[in-house]
Amino acid sequence: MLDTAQDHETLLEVNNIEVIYNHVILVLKGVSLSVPKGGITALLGGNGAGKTTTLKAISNLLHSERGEVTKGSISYRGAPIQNMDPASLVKKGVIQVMEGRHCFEHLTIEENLLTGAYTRTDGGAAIRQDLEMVYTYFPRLKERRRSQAGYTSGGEQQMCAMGRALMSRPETILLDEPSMGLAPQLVEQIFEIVKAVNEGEGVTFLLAEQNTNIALRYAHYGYILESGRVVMDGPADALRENPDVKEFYLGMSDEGRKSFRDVRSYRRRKRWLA
Amino acid sequence: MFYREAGDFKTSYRDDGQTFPIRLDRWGYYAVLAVAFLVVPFVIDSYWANAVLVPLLIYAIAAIGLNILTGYAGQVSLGTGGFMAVGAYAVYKLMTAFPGVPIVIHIVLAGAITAMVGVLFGLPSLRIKGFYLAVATLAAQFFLVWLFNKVPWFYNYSASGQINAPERTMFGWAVTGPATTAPAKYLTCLVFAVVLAWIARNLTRGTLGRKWMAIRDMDIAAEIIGVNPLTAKLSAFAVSSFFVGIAGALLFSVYLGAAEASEAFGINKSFLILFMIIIGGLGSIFGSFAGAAFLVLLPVLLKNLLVAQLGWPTDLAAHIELMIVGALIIFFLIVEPHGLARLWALTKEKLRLWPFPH
Amino acid sequence: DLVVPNLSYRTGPYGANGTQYADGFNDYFTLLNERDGGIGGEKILTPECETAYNTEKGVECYEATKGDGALVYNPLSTGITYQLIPKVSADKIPLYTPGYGRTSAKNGKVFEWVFNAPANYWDGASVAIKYLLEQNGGDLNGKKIALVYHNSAYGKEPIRTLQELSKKHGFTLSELPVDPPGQEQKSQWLQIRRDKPDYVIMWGWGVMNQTAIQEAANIRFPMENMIGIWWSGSEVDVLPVGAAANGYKALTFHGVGMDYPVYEDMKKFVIEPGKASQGGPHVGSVLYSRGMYAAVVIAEAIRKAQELAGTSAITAAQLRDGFEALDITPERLTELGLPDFGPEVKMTCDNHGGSGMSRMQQWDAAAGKWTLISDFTEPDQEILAPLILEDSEAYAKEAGITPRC
Amino acid sequence: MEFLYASEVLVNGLMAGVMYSLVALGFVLIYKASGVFNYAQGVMALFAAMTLVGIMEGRVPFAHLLNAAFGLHADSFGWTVPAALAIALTALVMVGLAVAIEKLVLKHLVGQEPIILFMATIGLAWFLEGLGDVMWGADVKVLDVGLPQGISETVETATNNWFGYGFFVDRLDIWAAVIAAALVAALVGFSQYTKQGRAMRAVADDHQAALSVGISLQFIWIMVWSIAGFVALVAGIMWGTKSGVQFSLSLIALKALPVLMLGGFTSIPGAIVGGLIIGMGEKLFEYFVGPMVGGATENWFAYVLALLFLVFRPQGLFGERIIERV
Amino acid sequence: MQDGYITPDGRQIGPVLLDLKNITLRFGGVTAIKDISFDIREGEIRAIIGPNGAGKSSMLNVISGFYVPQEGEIWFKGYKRGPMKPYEVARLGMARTFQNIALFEGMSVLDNIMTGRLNMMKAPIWSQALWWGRAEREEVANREQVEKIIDFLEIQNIRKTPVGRLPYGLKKRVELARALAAEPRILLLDEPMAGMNVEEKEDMCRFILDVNDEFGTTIALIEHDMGVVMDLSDRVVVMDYGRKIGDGTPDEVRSNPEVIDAYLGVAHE
Ligand SMILES: Nc1ncnc2c1ncn2[C@@H]1O[C@H](COP(=O)(O)OP(=O)(O)OP(=O)(O)O)[C@@H](O)[C@H]1O
Ligand SMILES: Nc1ncnc2c1ncn2[C@@H]1O[C@H](COP(=O)(O)OP(=O)(O)OP(=O)(O)O)[C@@H](O)[C@H]1O
Ligand SMILES: [Mg+2]
Ligand SMILES: [Mg+2]
Repeated sequence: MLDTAQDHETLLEVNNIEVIYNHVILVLKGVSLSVPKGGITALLGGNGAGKTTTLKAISNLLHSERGEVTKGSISYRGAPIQNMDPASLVKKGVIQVMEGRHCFEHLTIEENLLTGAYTRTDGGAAIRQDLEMVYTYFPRLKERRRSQAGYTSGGEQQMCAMGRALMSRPETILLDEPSMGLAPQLVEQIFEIVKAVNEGEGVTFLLAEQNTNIALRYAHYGYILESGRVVMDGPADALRENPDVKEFYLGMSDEGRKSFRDVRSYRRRKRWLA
Repeated sequence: MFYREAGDFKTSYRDDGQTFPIRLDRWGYYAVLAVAFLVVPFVIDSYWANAVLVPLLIYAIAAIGLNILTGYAGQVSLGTGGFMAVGAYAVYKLMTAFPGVPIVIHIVLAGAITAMVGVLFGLPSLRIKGFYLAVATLAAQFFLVWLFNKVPWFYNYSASGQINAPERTMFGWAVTGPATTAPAKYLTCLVFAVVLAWIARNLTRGTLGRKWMAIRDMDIAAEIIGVNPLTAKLSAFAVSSFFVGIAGALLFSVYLGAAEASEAFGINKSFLILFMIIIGGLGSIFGSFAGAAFLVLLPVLLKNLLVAQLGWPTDLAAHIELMIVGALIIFFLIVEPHGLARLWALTKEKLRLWPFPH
Repeated sequence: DLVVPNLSYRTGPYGANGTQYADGFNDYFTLLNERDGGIGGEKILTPECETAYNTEKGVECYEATKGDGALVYNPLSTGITYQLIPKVSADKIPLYTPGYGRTSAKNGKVFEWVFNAPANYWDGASVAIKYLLEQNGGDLNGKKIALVYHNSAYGKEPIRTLQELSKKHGFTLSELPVDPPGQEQKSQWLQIRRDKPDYVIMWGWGVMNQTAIQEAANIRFPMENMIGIWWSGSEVDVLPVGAAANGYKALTFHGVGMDYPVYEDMKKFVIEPGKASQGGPHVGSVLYSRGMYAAVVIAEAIRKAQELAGTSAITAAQLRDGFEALDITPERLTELGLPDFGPEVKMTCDNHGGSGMSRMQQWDAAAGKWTLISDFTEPDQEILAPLILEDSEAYAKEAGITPRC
Repeated sequence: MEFLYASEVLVNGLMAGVMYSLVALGFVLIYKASGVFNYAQGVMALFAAMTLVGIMEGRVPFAHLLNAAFGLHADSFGWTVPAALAIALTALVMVGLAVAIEKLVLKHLVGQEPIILFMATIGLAWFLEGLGDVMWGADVKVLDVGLPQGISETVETATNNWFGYGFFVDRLDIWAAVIAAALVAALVGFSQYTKQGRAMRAVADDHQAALSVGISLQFIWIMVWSIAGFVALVAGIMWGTKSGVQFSLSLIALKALPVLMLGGFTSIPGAIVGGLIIGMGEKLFEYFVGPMVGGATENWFAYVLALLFLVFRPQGLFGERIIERV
Repeated sequence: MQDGYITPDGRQIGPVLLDLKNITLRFGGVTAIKDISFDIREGEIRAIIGPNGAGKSSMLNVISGFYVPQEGEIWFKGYKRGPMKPYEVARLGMARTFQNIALFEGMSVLDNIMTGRLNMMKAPIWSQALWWGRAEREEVANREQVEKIIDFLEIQNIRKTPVGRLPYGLKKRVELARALAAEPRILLLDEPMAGMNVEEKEDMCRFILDVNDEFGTTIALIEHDMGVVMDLSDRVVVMDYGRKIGDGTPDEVRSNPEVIDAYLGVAHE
């Protein structure tokens, strides 16, 4: 595991970016992040904080949603990547797993996985091998390999999207809500996979996750976003111990976890930034 | 700076649901109506009436009709020309069979007849969706035109199959036939356009409109939350065809005065009106007017510019006009895929923030 | 100046045909302007407006040009003609539709402002049958004739006449509509191949013509037994088919080719100085000649009107009088440098359609030109007159017109 | 005898259907690769055919415009180009067109709804129609690349010997059938069994997701539009040979639509089978029922026939199942 | 079957509202649901859990009439339900949310929620066309109800926003609002809390509990967050590979070895 204290080469650097949708809706108001090589960085925050937007800004997928980065810069290995098209970015080794699965409905599960290997040039055998690897990670996918992805269950599609990204043998994976809709033991498993891939192959991760608890358990470093701004960042361990984070993101009060049934009064969200 | 909704509070849900919740919009709208009714009729000449305003209003009605079906209910139709033909032939048969009845009633009845035909051809929409449906509506287009061409009863057995609108008057003014004056034509169409736009607006902001939009956005979910797709889709076909039928009736009786099914109501008409709503904005009444204005005015403007001003040969001008209109359509789609109406709304949104950038 | 708008179409499905017609129309007036300084000292302006064969654009063109003192319209489209008939009647501007438009407009009592001399569709149908009668020694009994027609108002025009004629002459008529544009005519021609009619009469326009001729050649239908109306008998219809079109016949109401003295002037004043419409690529073609013929008739009517009105700057209403007093004799045609180019045209208050005479031409593929093979023939007025009366009276009743003259 | 006539109609219907299929194929390709219903396919066929004739006859492009603007009299270079070379050159022009379309239109419309893209292709159709006319003139052009036309005597004598009645089959149609079969075989192989084919189907499903796995929309679209341009050229050659190269050629798109609908928008074999069914159906209907109802039924009957099939299979005979889930 | 039932924590729960008997659902070769029976009682919160692809969503689809099971019977309010279209089922008093959010993206939040009340608005078309009489009255009356729900779910400030622009979590909330607007007897929720953080989940739980308390709405809930399931639900059904492998109170389920094996992985708390 990567020691956060160690000084590591910064792979991806997001510098004070601003994102506007439709020319009028300002969503990110100056977000800066840096993702070290070989690390797992978590991006946390509530609904609408701008996690997805940040990831899409990095992978250049904003364009098709009529959003644009109006200020700031993004660089990968020191080179600016703002105006690169997503395909070349994937060739450079950055791949994104999008929120909401986005499987290719009409393709079978296996074909979906194979499209993940689209940019690879290391031959059919290696691709086959990775396919088997994905199937060992997600046996459920193997059972459904011949089904059209559109007809598989929500969780199966999530596995498919993850598997597809793994197939491209990337250097950096941007994961948007990988645990969404997955059964508990699978959530653990996904993060185990993340960890294994990270440690075994040195793949860098930037993940946006609502499940703060587990994200902070696996991540090395975390950023907390709120209303389009980074309100707190720090090593994962430190964040876990922060009382605010504990209360608002981990659902723990001083007496430990309390029952959802007992939250009798609506708590007003405390804002770091008024 | 002047465009603000701040301070414009609503104290009842009724006010909040009105068509133009922002005061400035409302005034603008009244001003446009006042000019349209009180000024234009006195200054209009037959060129402006016949070449610009009358077709504009009639196409706007048809565009609203198609917009209800395609923009609100999500059922792409390429049968508009055919349905307009139904309106035209219905009004022709009614006019010649019952000369004593006021023409306005005939026109409305023609709309009603078209609505019934529309429902009939809407039936496949229960099974067929998307582009498959669009292509299927072409069956209506071709079949209807063929029918009006082949069955002499529809054109009162005239030698060539053309229909001609006889003269009919309202309040002593001719509104159809050769003696119709420009203001009479214009006002007839204007009244229909305004009333129908108002009805369309009411329908689309109410229960029926929500049903249509639900079906458009996600038909399965709509069905699961309790929308009966059968009635929702068929009512969209009926209302839409009603509008389109009236447009067809006006096109034939007030505007052209003579028509032949395959020429006046061919497939090109269907495409033209589909263009209008896409350029104008799907799911927007204002957009229907904007789109109609765009596609009626642009060719006329270009022609005047290229031929009258620059003196180019007409054929070259016509070819280049095609290129320009085609390119402009693409350009507009790129700038704002949701049409002129959305462009207008975004401008307003920006104005509201002005002078702040966001 | 006198304004004669040219509502032409050089684009769209019939653009290839419309272009040639419009060129002929323009060039003749250019000739008059260049050679004679116009008519009676007045230059003729022919502002062109593109209709694309589309009725609404036609209306726009009409409205756009009528304010400039337009004297007469000639839109080369039956659809637009129907559109304009009520409008010109209200605006009191003549509409001249040689060989197309509304047939019963021949009745000047009802259609005061519409002229369609020298011949109309029903004349054409009748002359075609007459020609066939001649070929068959005056007897068509038991013969089979198929009509292949453009499925539109235009194409349906001859049906009534042919039905009447079939009763009179005892031939059987089968009707085969072709939907425009008409690139696919397999069914129609297989039917012809099976039924083996003796003759095929064709009422087509645009791509339908050449496809029909091609299909006829494909099934080896004898070309000389196929007769087109004048709108189905131009170079564009036969050239694409090549040698197989040899022998195809079509009606015409004017001469073709450049063997007329007028072309000497045309060359000198129009073509060589580079004033020809579009640079003159179509000079002398069938449709060019027809456009020119329309211009000749209009020019003669203007001349007549000037004579009657005693002024050179005539109005549209005076031009109507000119049309109604028009008499283009063979001598006059010779004077114009167009000997035997068209039939004698004589119009009166009640006859706006002239004599209805037309003649037959035949395509010579090897020489690449049309040759005239019959003289001007009169149609069978016995059959046509009552039909015209019936149709025009129905219109009068519908539109509330009291016949004049 | 009646039966023989009907069979002749049937055979010719099948042949006519193949001609429709040639146009429908182009639609299918583009739909499969981008979910775009490319209305401009018909105009592309016209444009390709015009360009081919223009190159073969050595016409000066934009002659009319140049002449009008600069008072020139340029019409022809005065040379002629052999058909094979001209076809190759035209194919290159179509590739150029594909690149231009991607750069100027599609690129800016990534992720938009299908109807918007459909609309853009109509805009494109208008533009190309105008461009074709300005470039090569609006006159009727004769296209002759050496394909034979007219009744096939082999078939006629053969059938005469067998049945006592010589069938009419156009030699051009026989060629069309051969070419169509070859095209379909090649295209099916490409789209089902290659990586690019799979990527193409992925793009059709979800532009964003395709981008996110590194598929270059630009490349896929240029590739597919180029292939569709080539298919349009083939269709243009066949139809242009049959009835001359002029505006109406673009309207054959309307004959291809029912074919497409019946076969399924996403199926290449569907385009062929659909064409055969439509061609046969409309001809037989016109033959048996047409005379009773006044004829000219083919246009609408093709659509009604397709509609009937759709009521039973809403995605067309071979189309991909429309996924309906919540 | 007894009328009334007391949960271990002492809550009184009513008679059986919805009874599913031997449901089997197949898609071609895949059997999504194999012979499952269970019931849902009036006023209870009934959770359905199971691994991915177990058939939970399919079960909800069967209940709401979107899928028609090959075998089995569905009894609702004591009557056997014949073959019914989904919209007819909705009119019986069932509302639901969807796993993959199924909002009407082109409409505003307000309009989306108003669609929940469509079945209560019955003004004739002419009244709607003229916006006069019944149509207008109904519009205002229903709008008031909807505003109550908007207040309840604390989404006042996005009332007029097109839903397409909303972030995931808010969309889920709007979906819940739409379902509530229909004033259903039984509310079917498919992973209402996926993609939310703890704080937001707490809010959602609150809403669900309140609906259940205040209106006595019966709730069927699919959720993967075991904390939520165990805390909220009165009874839990566990599915795996289309079969039912457990049914009972949270505590019973939690200690069921088969459930631990197939789903929980470890004994949960
Ligand atoms: N296409 C769009 N147009 C307009 N606004 C948008 C668009 N997409 C997102 N937004 C807005 O941007 C803000 C941030 O959204 P984003 O999806 O990045 O949040 P998030 O942190 O990923 O939330 P969640 O956890 O719910 O996924 C939200 O307020 C949302 O309304
Ligand atoms: N319409 C369909 N056609 C074919 N197979 C289907 C269909 N709907 C569901 N399935 C299959 O049925 C099984 C159950 O799916 P379902 O969506 O009910 O799972 P789930 O329990 O909701 O899983 P998750 O927790 O991942 O959402 C899955 O394997 C799925 O692939
Ligand atoms: Mg997100
Ligand atoms: Mg599910």
